[in-house]
Amino acid sequence: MSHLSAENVSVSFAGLKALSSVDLRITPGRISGLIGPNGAGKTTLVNVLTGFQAPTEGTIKLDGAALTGLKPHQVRRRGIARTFQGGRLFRDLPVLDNLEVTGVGLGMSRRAAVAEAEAMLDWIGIGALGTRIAGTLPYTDERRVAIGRALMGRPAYILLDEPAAGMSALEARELSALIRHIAADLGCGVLLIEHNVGLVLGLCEHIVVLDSGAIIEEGPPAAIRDSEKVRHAYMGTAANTDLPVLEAME
Amino acid sequence: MLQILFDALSLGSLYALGALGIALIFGVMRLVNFAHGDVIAFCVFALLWPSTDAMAIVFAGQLPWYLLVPFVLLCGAGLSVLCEIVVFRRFRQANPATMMIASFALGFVIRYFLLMLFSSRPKSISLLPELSQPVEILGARLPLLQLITIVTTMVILIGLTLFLRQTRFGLEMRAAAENFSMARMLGVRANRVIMGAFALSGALAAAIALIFGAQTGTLDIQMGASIMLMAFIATVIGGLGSLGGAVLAGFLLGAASVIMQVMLPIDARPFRDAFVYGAVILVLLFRPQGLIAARGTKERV
Amino acid sequence: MAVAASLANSTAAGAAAAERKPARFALARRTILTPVLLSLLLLAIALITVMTGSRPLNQTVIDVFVRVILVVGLYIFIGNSGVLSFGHIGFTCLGAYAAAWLTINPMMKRGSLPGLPEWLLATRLPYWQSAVLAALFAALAALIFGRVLMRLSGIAASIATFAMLAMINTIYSNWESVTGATSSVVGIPIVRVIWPYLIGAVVAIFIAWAHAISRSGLALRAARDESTAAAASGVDIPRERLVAFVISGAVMGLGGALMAHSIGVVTPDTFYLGLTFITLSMLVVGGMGSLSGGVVGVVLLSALIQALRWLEAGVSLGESTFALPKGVQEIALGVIMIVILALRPSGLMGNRELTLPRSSRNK
Amino acid sequence: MSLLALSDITIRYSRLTAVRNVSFSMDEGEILFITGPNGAGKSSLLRAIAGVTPVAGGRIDLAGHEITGQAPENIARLGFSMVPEGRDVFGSLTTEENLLVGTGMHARERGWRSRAADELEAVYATFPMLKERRHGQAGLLSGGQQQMLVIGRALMTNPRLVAIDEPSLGLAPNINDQVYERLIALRAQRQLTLLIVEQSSARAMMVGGRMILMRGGQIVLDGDARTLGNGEAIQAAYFGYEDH
Amino acid sequence: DDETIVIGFATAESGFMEAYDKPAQEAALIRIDEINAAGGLLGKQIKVVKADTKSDRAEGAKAGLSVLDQGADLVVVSCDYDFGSPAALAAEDAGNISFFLCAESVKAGIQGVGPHSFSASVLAAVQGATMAEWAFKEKGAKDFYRLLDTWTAYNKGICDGFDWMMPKLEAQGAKLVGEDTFKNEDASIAAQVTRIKSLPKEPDAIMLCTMMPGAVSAIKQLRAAGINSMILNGSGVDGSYWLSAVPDLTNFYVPVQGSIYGDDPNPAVLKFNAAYKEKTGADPSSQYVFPGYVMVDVWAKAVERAGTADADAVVAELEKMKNEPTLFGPRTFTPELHHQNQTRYLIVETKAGKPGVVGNWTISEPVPMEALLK
Ligand SMILES: Nc1ncnc2c1ncn2[C@@H]1O[C@H](COP(=O)(O)OP(=O)(O)OP(=O)(O)O)[C@@H](O)[C@H]1O
Ligand SMILES: Nc1ncnc2c1ncn2[C@@H]1O[C@H](COP(=O)(O)OP(=O)(O)OP(=O)(O)O)[C@@H](O)[C@H]1O
Ligand SMILES: CC(C)C[C@H](N)C(=O)O
Ligand SMILES: [Mg+2]
Ligand SMILES: [Mg+2]
Repeated sequence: MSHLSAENVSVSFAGLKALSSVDLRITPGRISGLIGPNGAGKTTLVNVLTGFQAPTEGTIKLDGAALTGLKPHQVRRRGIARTFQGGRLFRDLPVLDNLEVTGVGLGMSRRAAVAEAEAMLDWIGIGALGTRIAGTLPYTDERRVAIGRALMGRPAYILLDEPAAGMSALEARELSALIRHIAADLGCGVLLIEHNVGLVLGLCEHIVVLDSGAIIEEGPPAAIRDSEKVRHAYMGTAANTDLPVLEAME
Repeated sequence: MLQILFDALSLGSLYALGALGIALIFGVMRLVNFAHGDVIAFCVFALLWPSTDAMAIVFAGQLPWYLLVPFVLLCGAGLSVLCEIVVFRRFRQANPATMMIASFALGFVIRYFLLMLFSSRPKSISLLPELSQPVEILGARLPLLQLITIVTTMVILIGLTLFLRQTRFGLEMRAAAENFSMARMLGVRANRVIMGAFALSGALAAAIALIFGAQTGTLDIQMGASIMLMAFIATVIGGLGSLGGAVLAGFLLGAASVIMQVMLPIDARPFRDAFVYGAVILVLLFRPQGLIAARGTKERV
Repeated sequence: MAVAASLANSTAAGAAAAERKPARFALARRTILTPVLLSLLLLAIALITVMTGSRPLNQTVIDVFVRVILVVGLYIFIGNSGVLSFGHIGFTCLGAYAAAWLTINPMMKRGSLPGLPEWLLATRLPYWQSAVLAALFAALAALIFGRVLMRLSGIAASIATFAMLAMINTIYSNWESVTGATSSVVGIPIVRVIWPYLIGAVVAIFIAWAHAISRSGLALRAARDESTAAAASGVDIPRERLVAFVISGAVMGLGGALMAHSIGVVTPDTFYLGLTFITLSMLVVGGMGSLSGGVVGVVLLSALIQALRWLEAGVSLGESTFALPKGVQEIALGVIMIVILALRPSGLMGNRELTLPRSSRNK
Repeated sequence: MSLLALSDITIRYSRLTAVRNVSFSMDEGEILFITGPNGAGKSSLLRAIAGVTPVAGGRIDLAGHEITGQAPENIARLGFSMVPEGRDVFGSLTTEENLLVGTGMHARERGWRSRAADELEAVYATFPMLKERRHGQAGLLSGGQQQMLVIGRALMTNPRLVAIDEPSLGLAPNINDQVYERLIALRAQRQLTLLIVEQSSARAMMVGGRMILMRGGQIVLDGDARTLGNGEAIQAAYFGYEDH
Repeated sequence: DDETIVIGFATAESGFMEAYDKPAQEAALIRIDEINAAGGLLGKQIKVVKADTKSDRAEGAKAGLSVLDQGADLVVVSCDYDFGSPAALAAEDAGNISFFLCAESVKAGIQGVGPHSFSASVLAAVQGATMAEWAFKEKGAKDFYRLLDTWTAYNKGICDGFDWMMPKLEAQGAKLVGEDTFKNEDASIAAQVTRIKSLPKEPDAIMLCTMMPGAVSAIKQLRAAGINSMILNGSGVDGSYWLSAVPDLTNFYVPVQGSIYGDDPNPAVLKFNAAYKEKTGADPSSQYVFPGYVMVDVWAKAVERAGTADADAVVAELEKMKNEPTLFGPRTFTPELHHQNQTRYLIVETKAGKPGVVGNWTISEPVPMEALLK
């Protein structure tokens, strides 16, 4: 079966061990969660998976073939997309062109890229933003554009780094519906990094918990929610999960 | 051998001083200040009385050194601060290319202003002639001036580093450099800080002007330009924002130049600069962040 | 619920895309007005000049057209990549000397440039053929330098391009038998008709436009804004930069060749810092984010310079003549540039293109 | 007299009006949450108070001084401290240098060095992770670590009023709790006034205080956080239509 | 056109070249005034038109076209070959005569511009050759060192003349003990100085092929390092305006066409200097004022002899001039060379900071074309 995996990945930065022997597997159509305290190594793991950071040890494999050593754009061309913790939109370009760039980067003609970009914006529900200059968008819209950009060319995998940060519970709820559709309708394998625990618990089939670069727990949402280790290292009061609101709405 | 070392050090010192002046401004404003060379020229011409005759009419140039040096330093600092207030202040939010062209245009204005007052003719002056005496150290004979240049550069470098590292002013300056409006939100009086940096940079330009004037005896409107260019290169290969790097690279460029001059066969010697610039490209390829990458030039994803 | 509703009747993005492909050449059709208008502007200038019949004005306008070519060449690389290049005038130098090598009378060449290879010594081409070859030669050099330099970005790339310029300059200033070193190379046929220069400028404008709307141009502009995200979007940044570098190198080479034919002499120091900064200034003052910015920058600054020269030479106001003192022209030019930049930090055109008012859609 | 008073504030970005005639005031020691959907103008409002975004109309008063149009550094010197959205850490400075930048404005006062040292220890106590990285380059910190840093930095200057644009942004849940604990403690200790843009109504409910809801650049609701946070009213106000 | 004869100056009135163009142009105007006062040329007054090249080549071409448009019969172009040639080419294109004010490269003439172009000065190579031969013959210099500033063709021209002369002197016992190069704008020539100092014995003479402003810097650094050899130069460093930079400079030699120091053996030169001072308010600053005067002088003679200002006729007359006497030495033009490849030079020695004429020298044979075109 096809999959994207990190095997035994370690990363150190001048003495600081950001990841130690991490294994992770993402499969198409499935939403996996990655949570953990600040500085646990979540973003670093995404960087390793997408070619932005060379692992000190270990390999990245796509369907069993090693990806290690590929440049970010090469990784993207193999169908592994990501978003960033900050928006990192092309601020001077219109929203539509933001999406088109990925199309072009993947080798589409501009004509095809425009067509897909327009369809994609509509699909996400932000078709009206097409001509706005990306740099003037408010935070939440930025996030959605970033997701749209990553989805261009229908990647097999998409890695979302804190897509709900700064969203209200209600906005997060829309986002969660969107992510579900990405997995179900587009068949993407999704890796979701979030500090909104309610969102992660509600969406993911499988959750991995990192702490200080190592996996301390993994399993289905229920198991994670009940894990004493996770609660101790990471969870806080209910105020952080916005769970009551979410549950009330679903 | 030792002689060559001193030759390299003294040429390197000039570049290093120039690089410091540029790195300081780049540090606070992300501005590559192409007017720096013209500030140097201005300081040099501050020694003379305006006249378009071939013969120079000496003005400040005949003051005793203890008055002359502060006077020229003040001229440099003053002009530099004036440039900040009148021009660069309006470009705080502008992109680097715009600022650079503005600085170039400003340099142009200063240059033609000098040209109007002094004509394009290079002027000659005997500046601090006592510094042309040769002295002997460790068996190498070199003009006293070279020695003074080397020592001054070292002292300035150490002083400046301490100043920026250890004082509040230095910290605020570096913070303002990185994010101007955030620094202001933290109560940093950023305009003053930047003016301070310009004053320092102008004083450094003046120091170069003095050394250059004393060494060559020639005052030429173009003279700042070539130093400025080398200094700019030194700033970048040293590692932008790293003052130590700028100085190191300045010395290395000086050394490279002197060593090429000594080593190359006569027919290849005119191509000396091509080799030096080739080396610059190589250094950049292997260390794009510069020899001493300043903190913060590394960006994480 | 709002979201569910919007998603319910939407098909997967790919499928939707197939139905909605825009018309062929839609983008080209939407944006072609810009190069057409710019060309018409230049044509109008040329026609007026020819009508006045003044030889100095003719020469001035030829100069303007050559600058247009150079600045457009700069725009192709700098405008799209955001990397400030100090080295492009090096390609102009290569183009100018190539044109000299190809067009000087073989007799003279044997005397003044004996180091050239025999086939080149024997060649003598018409200027337009040599201009094309000069452009290709510059492009080849850009390809070779670019393969190395385009790995760099930001200010390191700027300095590296400058180092390239300095190397070219040093070599051309000293390679006696091939370039005549610092002394002027003469015998280049002088072309004093305006049309070839106009054609050159129009060709440059259309090349720049075609590149800007190409996939490569878009990818490069994205990388300019956010290189990390561009890489994550599949953009091979060094490659796209190289493409622009080579194309712009060719245009700069073309400009160099025409420049050689407009003055009739070449020396290495014509193609050094002075020209570098003048052309960069024109680009930035016009607005380096758009093609129109480059062209408008050249035309307006040149007009300004010319106007100041007239003032300096003296204009009669009724009884009295008014003349600026010598040197004030340059000072005024510098001051005006600073003022323009202070008021419009992204240049006169901002990042917009020249179009007719109603079709002012952003490209 | 109120510590902060905004009257009739309007903010424009070229054609777009982001904030329209907004007025409110805060008393010393008060805690005020601002919430509202994407693009409501919350961040713009905070930036206007800080003096980094110009206002197109209206007047702002802080601690008895009119600060409309004042330079940011002067506003900061009146005791206003701000954590902007999207963390502006000084990436090239070390963690500790970041924390110290703002303390310079007290350099005229006696004993400021030792006070700064105390504050530093207090911040490290709240965020031990920062202490571990105190001499490391701030730009290399993880997203959440940077968020801790900017919150800590805003507290270093001993402000009277702290404005935080989305404190929870990128923070792990337990850290987020700690941030609030610390803020509430400071409020109790030194009458610190808090102006917080917060998307989590659950959080606002838990902490209590006053809450303003903005939409389309205007204030649409103003009331007690505990009662507003849970109501139907807020949902309706949020989307601008009655539930369907 | 029928009433006047027009001389067009396409020269630099601003920028870098102005310092050279302006004085020579003033001298030319003095000669023009003299001619006009004496009744003009062919009975017509000479009218002067001007266009500023701004020390820029592209502007130079425009300036040339501009004076042609104003009907110039003679186009006077910038002193330097590189800066003057665009305007000269414009004149050549139009079939008009052009005269470089003081260019000293062989290209300033037939070899560069074409058959209607002339230079009013003397070849740089003659300067190098003159200094070498004079130093050997008159001062007994044996060991020569050659230091070339690669900046301009003028500098190289001096050294070319020196190189052509050296083998002849070597046959008589002279020796080239070393050579080196530098760049005019070099901030320091310490490395070059060190190379000279490491010679087993200080050379008798250093042939310094350079010009302003780098020359001053080089001389100062040589002396500051304690090198006391004779320093031989081209005419480019003539003038006392820079001597204050090297206090008490001694053992320093320059060839000049005429002396500005009040000691020229020819009283007519003294008269000219006075006229120049009267016109401009200052003494000539270097010998480069003189060629401007010579230029109008020989051209006017040719026009008178041809009986017309028509270019081809005037060229033909100019080419007949052989050792035509002028205030500043004899002048010769031939159909092969529109420049001086052998002429009398005064030698100026600077001693304890005071320059003065110490002799004159004419090289034993003209510098041949091969040496010039090398
Ligand atoms: N390039 C780098 N150089 C040095 N240290 C780094 C670098 N990148 C990450 N780190 C460190 O590695 C650790 C893991 O960082 P990472 O960004 O992966 O954390 P994270 O789990 O994404 O945290 P957060 O939830 O706060 O975003 C942190 O301590 C961080 O400071
Ligand atoms: N620099 C700017 N230029 C142009 N428009 C801007 C700029 N900054 C903000 N805006 C616009 O102003 C409006 C208000 O934005 P603001 O960032 O204040 O909203 P917000 O309430 O903070 O939203 P969020 O919850 O997403 O952070 C938005 O429509 C936004 O697009
Ligand atoms: C003024 C001189 C030094 C210039 C020289 N005559 C030349 O031909 O360039
Ligand atoms: Mg992270
Ligand atoms: Mg906001």
